[in-house]
Amino acid sequence: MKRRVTGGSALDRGRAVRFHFDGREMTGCRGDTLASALLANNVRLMGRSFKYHRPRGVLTAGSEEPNALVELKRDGTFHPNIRATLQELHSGLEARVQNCWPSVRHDVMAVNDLFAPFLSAGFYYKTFMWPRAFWERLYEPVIRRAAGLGRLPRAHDESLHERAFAFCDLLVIGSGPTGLMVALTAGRAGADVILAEEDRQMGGRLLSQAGQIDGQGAEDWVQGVLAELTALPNVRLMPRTSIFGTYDGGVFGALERVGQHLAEPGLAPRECYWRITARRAILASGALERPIAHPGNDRPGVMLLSAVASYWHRWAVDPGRVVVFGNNDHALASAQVLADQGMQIAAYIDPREDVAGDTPFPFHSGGEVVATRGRHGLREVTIRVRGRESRIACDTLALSGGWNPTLALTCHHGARPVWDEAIAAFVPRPGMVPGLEAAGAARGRFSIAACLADGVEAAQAALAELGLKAPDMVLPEAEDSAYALRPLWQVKAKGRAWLDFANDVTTKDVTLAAQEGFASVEHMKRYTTQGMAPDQGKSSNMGALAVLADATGGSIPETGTTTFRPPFVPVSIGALGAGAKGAGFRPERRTTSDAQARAMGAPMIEAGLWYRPSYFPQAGDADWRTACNRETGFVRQTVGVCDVSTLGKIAVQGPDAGRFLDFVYTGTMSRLAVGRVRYGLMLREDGHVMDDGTCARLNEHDYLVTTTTAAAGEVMQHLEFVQQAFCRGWQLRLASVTENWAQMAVAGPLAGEVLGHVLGEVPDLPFMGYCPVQIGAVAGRLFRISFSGEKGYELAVPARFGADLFRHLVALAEGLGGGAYGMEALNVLRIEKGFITHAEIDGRVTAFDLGMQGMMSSKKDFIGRAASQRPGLTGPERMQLVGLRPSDPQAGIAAGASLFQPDAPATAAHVEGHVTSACYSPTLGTWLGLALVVNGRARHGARLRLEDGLRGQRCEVSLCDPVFFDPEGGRMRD
Amino acid sequence: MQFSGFRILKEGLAGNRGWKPHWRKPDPKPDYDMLIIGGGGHGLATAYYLAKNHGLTNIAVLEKGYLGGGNIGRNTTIVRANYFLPGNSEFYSHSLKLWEGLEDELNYNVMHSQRGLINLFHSDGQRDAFARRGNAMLAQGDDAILLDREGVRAILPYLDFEQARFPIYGGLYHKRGGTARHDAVAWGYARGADQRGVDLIENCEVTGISVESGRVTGVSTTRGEIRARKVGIVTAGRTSQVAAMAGLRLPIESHILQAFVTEGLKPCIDHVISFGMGHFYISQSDKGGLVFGGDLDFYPSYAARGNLPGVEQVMEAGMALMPMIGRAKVLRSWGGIMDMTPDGSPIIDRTPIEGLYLDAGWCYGGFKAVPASGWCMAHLMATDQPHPVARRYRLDRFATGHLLDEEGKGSQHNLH
Amino acid sequence: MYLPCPCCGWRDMREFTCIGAADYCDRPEADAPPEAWDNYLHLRDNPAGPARDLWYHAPCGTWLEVARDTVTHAVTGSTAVEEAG
Amino acid sequence: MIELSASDPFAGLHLPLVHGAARLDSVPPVRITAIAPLPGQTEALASALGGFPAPGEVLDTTLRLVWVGRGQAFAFGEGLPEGLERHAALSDQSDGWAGAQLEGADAQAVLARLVAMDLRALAVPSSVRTLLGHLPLLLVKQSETAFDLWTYRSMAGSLSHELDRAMRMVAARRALA
Repeated sequence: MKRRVTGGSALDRGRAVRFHFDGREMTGCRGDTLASALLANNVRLMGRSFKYHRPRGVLTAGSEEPNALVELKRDGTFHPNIRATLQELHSGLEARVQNCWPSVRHDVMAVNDLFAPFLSAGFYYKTFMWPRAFWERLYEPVIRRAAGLGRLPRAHDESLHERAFAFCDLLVIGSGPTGLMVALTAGRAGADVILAEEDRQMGGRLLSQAGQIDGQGAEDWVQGVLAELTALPNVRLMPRTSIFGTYDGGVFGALERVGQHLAEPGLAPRECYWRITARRAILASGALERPIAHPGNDRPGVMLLSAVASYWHRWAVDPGRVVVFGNNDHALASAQVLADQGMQIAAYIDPREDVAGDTPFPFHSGGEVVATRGRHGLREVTIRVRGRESRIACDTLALSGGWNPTLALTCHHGARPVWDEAIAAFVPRPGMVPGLEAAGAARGRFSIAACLADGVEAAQAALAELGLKAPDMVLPEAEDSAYALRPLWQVKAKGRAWLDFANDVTTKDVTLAAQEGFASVEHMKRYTTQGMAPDQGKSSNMGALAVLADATGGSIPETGTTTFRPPFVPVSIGALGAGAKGAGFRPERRTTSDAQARAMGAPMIEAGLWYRPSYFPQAGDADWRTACNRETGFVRQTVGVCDVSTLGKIAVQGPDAGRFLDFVYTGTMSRLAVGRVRYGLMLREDGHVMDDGTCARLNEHDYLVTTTTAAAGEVMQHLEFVQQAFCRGWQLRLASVTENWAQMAVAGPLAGEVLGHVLGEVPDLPFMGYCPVQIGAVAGRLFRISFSGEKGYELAVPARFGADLFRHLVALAEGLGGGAYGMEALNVLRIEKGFITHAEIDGRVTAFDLGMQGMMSSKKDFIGRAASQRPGLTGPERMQLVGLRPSDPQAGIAAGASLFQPDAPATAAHVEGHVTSACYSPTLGTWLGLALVVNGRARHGARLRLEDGLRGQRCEVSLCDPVFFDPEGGRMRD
Repeated sequence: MQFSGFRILKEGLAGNRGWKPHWRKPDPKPDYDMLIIGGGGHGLATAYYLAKNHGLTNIAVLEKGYLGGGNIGRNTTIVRANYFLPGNSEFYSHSLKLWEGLEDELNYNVMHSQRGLINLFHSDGQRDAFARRGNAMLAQGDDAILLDREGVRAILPYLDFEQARFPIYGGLYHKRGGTARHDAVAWGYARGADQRGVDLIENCEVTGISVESGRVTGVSTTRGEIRARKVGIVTAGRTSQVAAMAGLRLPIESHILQAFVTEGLKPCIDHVISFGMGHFYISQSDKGGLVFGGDLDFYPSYAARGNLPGVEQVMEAGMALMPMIGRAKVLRSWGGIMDMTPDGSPIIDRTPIEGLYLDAGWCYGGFKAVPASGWCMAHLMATDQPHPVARRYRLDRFATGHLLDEEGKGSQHNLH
Repeated sequence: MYLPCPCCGWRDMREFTCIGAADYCDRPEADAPPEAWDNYLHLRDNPAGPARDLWYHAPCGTWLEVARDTVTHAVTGSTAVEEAG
Repeated sequence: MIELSASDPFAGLHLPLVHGAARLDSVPPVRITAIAPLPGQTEALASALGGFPAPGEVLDTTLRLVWVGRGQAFAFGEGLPEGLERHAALSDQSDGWAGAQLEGADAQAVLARLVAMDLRALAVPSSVRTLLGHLPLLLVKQSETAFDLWTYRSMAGSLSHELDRAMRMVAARRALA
């Protein structure tokens, strides 16, 4: 470690850590970040810039880093765009540079830099337009490959991620002098406090400077406060946690790095996404130092002064010969302290003419840095002092253009900060986000003493709002120096001066944008891409705004600010979507017969959240259709068994239940006899069909409504609404009982025999009848209903008995030559009968379209009645439900095909309708379809041409009644 | 000034000092033939085509902020023509054809990139619905290919084909679908309209609409009164407020749609992809950011920002579909305000007030419609007749029941 | 965002479904003219500012009208639909 | 005539699960009757039952009465008084719900991964209807370290999967500390 001095408060100097960077093995210390370890190993070149592929080194020591983004190996693959400044070193860490080829030192794309005059802001809007086809084929692929930063591996992200919820009285964001005092004050008051800090260590800037607090070293004071906070049970410390957004209702998004810094995190998540709900919050996020836009300011070795100080104090990184270029008192004081501690300050340059100091290093007031040299790292700077240029050899140029309060979180609700001329920066106003106030440097109070005092004050105000008594606090003594600066937004000299390092936006680009009329700050941002890189312009937006103001002749506050949008720091999609990969995306609903169906080899398909068997294969089946035909045959010829438990079941109970059902169904249910079942249609209030199903009257005041599987939730929500909004005080209650009952369809000519075995004796139940039954000791329900057109029953038992009932029924059916049937056969059976599903009820059809206008009672009001009478919802121009038969019975047809007149062209103007459902009917030996066709009911017998261009099918079909099989319905009634 | 590679070379050598503003910044005149309220994509395109197709140049676009600052600057940039209902199908088909010539038309590179759109489906029922859609697209003369699972895998091998909660059955591939650079569309139309003499007036908020005996006579603005014979309201996201100035109550409810972009990445997603089981769509911009979004936040809002439950829904869908993106980091999120109508389709029509026209209700599909919307709105304002491809976008269709409900969700505004 | 369920108190937005403006509670009489139904089903004031909208709290089954500001997202109260007007 | 045998909603899910300081086990089957008083009948019902729980309440009379939703309670256990149907809609829910108990020093930490509520603030005993991840949830707080978690029977697998995942991560974090 060539560039390491003694000390380093963050380091455990005794613990060497080996790691790899770009294939080279290096050694750091425990406590290093990747950036500090690289600097200590004298690696300054850490990446290439976005557009010109210029060599770049680290600028900052925090999450705001624009340059030092690397690819990091984790979970067996590389993760892109990892900030070297935030990534803690661990043994075995492997990182590599990104956005360069073949290597970071020799990057072919650096040729772009030579063409910079032609690649100015927005150049791409003006060219690449000819010839037209070349955009997709040539220009765009080249641009895409050149752009981007890190590579995203295509392998699934196998990292573990976690989401968690936390609640507190007071969230303190940042643990510098302000945040610590807030937490201490609120903690002593007994408030439920969360103190969140992005860094591994709490203390903020107190970790990076030498001053004294209460007569002890700043770091010792921090340790003392932390010891007290740790001992308080009502205070939770959350290090490594970035608050990334403010949302409504006191909600804050946060990202905690849990296992990211560990060589072996085990089953601990890489990151945890926290949703923190706080009654009050205090933003104590401090301030960020800003660079100065001078020619050549993007070379590796150019850093922020505060970063140089942090690397020196915390990580013992020797920056070599340092030139400091600052425009404020803080910079000068800082340079003096660093020099006292042994740093080689080669010179201090300050544009202010009226400052002077008794410094141990050369002091150039009225000076500016006008150029830099060094291909892969800084070697020399050129300064201009009162018109005279001279060169200074150096390794590091430390910039300090003043400080910007870190106020982004206060702007996430759309409010704008105000300009503070005294510090030449924007500061937050009170109340920009309800419940959140900024304190300390985050609102422009820069001295340590001011921060400590402001922290106490902010905490007291929050405690008062929380109804808690604030303790008496004695303010520690600390530095309270003034902060004076003269804004220097750009050094006007020959050469390119960078604003946005990450996106390669220079002062010239901003000036050009203004020249081309993009003078509004939003236009400038969009035209130049200023501030849109991974650092979101943290170090550059302010400077760009000032340059724009200069170019347009306006003041900075007149020119405005850009919009701050969440997240404040980039957050991985894996964390925000924690747990959703694979099966975790949505709950799985399994019927009681699920295990049995899987054991029988049935492929399970998704039906909403449910799984249902597609078909039950047998040895020797050629394909799924063999099984489907067999199962259809069971029902038509012997007996089939199907689990229909997924259909929604809603108990409607009470003296007004019938009246209520009359209001929600198109038909009348109140006159249904006890023990009888009726088919019903429910409409949406807009007059279209919502769902269909049966309604059984179990008792005088007890109805059971069934819904389709797909619409069960929607229907329940709808019924609750109708009841609560329009039926206030009616004597009825609703309850979903879907899950309590396992329900099995037993259908086919031999259905009665199977039931006889189960029940002992089959009740003499008419078609559409219901009665309670006993299966041994178990009370069940028997419905004589049919979705297949055969004699059929549905037998319901409490769900715990479902698995056993299914097993018995299948065995009994198999004994009679039948067996279980799945969704494929169920679909064939219902199409043969012209029964509809949501393939037909697609949300656009009316009862009229389905030929069910007769089910719309004219004697009462019901939901959807009025709107269904709109002129556009009935009439011959509507598409109506019909059956389809191909003229060639073996001509396969598929749902989704279009229908045309036999000789009409296959164009949109001539579409007559489309196929909604189709199958091969083994019963009838032909393909069948259901379709919606313009004026279809009046056209039975007509011949149309079916076109399925997607699948290359074309055939003649004839329209017919949708009930293909047993149109009189004798089989299910008898 | 004509833009070209040669021009870039010439200006570059001359220090880029010759570039001129892309459009003028005129002060409003007291009187115009026509006013367009709203300087977004639709308003600027309307002005452009009024000038270009109808020779009307004594017109002004009034924008309360900066041009292109509304939804045209805040969307996921998808361009497609994959609708299936008569009324939508021909309109979006027309729009796509205009997109295909837009760079030549405007002499502005809007980076329209026909990289292909794939709508995934996850059940037989969804496949059937997409088959219907695809066949309707073919009948309209547009392109569509039905991919099976293996067909999707060949193009998008990085999707989760192994453990997805809702397996991928296949996809509907629309090769001419793609993306465009959203801001450039606004700027291109602005520059084109300006060159033809249209006044584009920024920082000019309309505060009232003057109506005399049932006829519009002009507007009040923060920059003074402006008279006009005809006024078009093209203010998606604020339509209800502007229309209320003329006493109109509209079939529109405003909702937020959040969208997201990640940090820049090398090319990894070449197509536009939409997930069928959870609202999620994604593409990668030319700068390398993954641009993606999902469903509405669902509550009425004008706040242009969303909440975490909405964020989580989108991220969860992304992880369910393509787990590789777990490593990508969201850089920025934003919210657009959507005019949601009771059938999910837009309105381009006259209003009960003579001389007042409405272009609104784009729900969250307005970006791809920009060229055709401008084209048809210009036709309507110039001729007082609906353009044939927009004739079903009537304001009274909800009352009459001649609906255009692509989603089949019914009259609840936020379900479309 | 949290919403006050009249039954359960303040709950995370994720537990709720919003169906839009509370106009939907004012169902016209059965024989009302078509304009009344158009007004009820489709037309909305769509205010930018204080508004009332309809939400369903699925966990407990309560429909509620929420008083909310569509610009600031401030939530000021709620009433159970069953107890409203 | 056949005799049917019962099966457990958590069959095959390998309960109990123990990770670190949290343990998950199924709640033994119990009779559950949903009781929803008809409008105006709550008082009459309460006197017949010995009380009727307000939102969030758990009442222990001869049965355990747990508030589960808008005007609805579950009665856990046998021995419901006769004649309640005059005052309320009753439905058997014994088989509609699957219950598991999460217990241990880390129980709250585990639930903080899945439930968007501050469970510290709830009384003992009390009930809450909310979500566990995407699952519908009836949560009964038995103590500061024990929670009964009920969801629809068909989702028992997802319930235990979600909890298992959260328990493992909480335990792994403990191991880091």
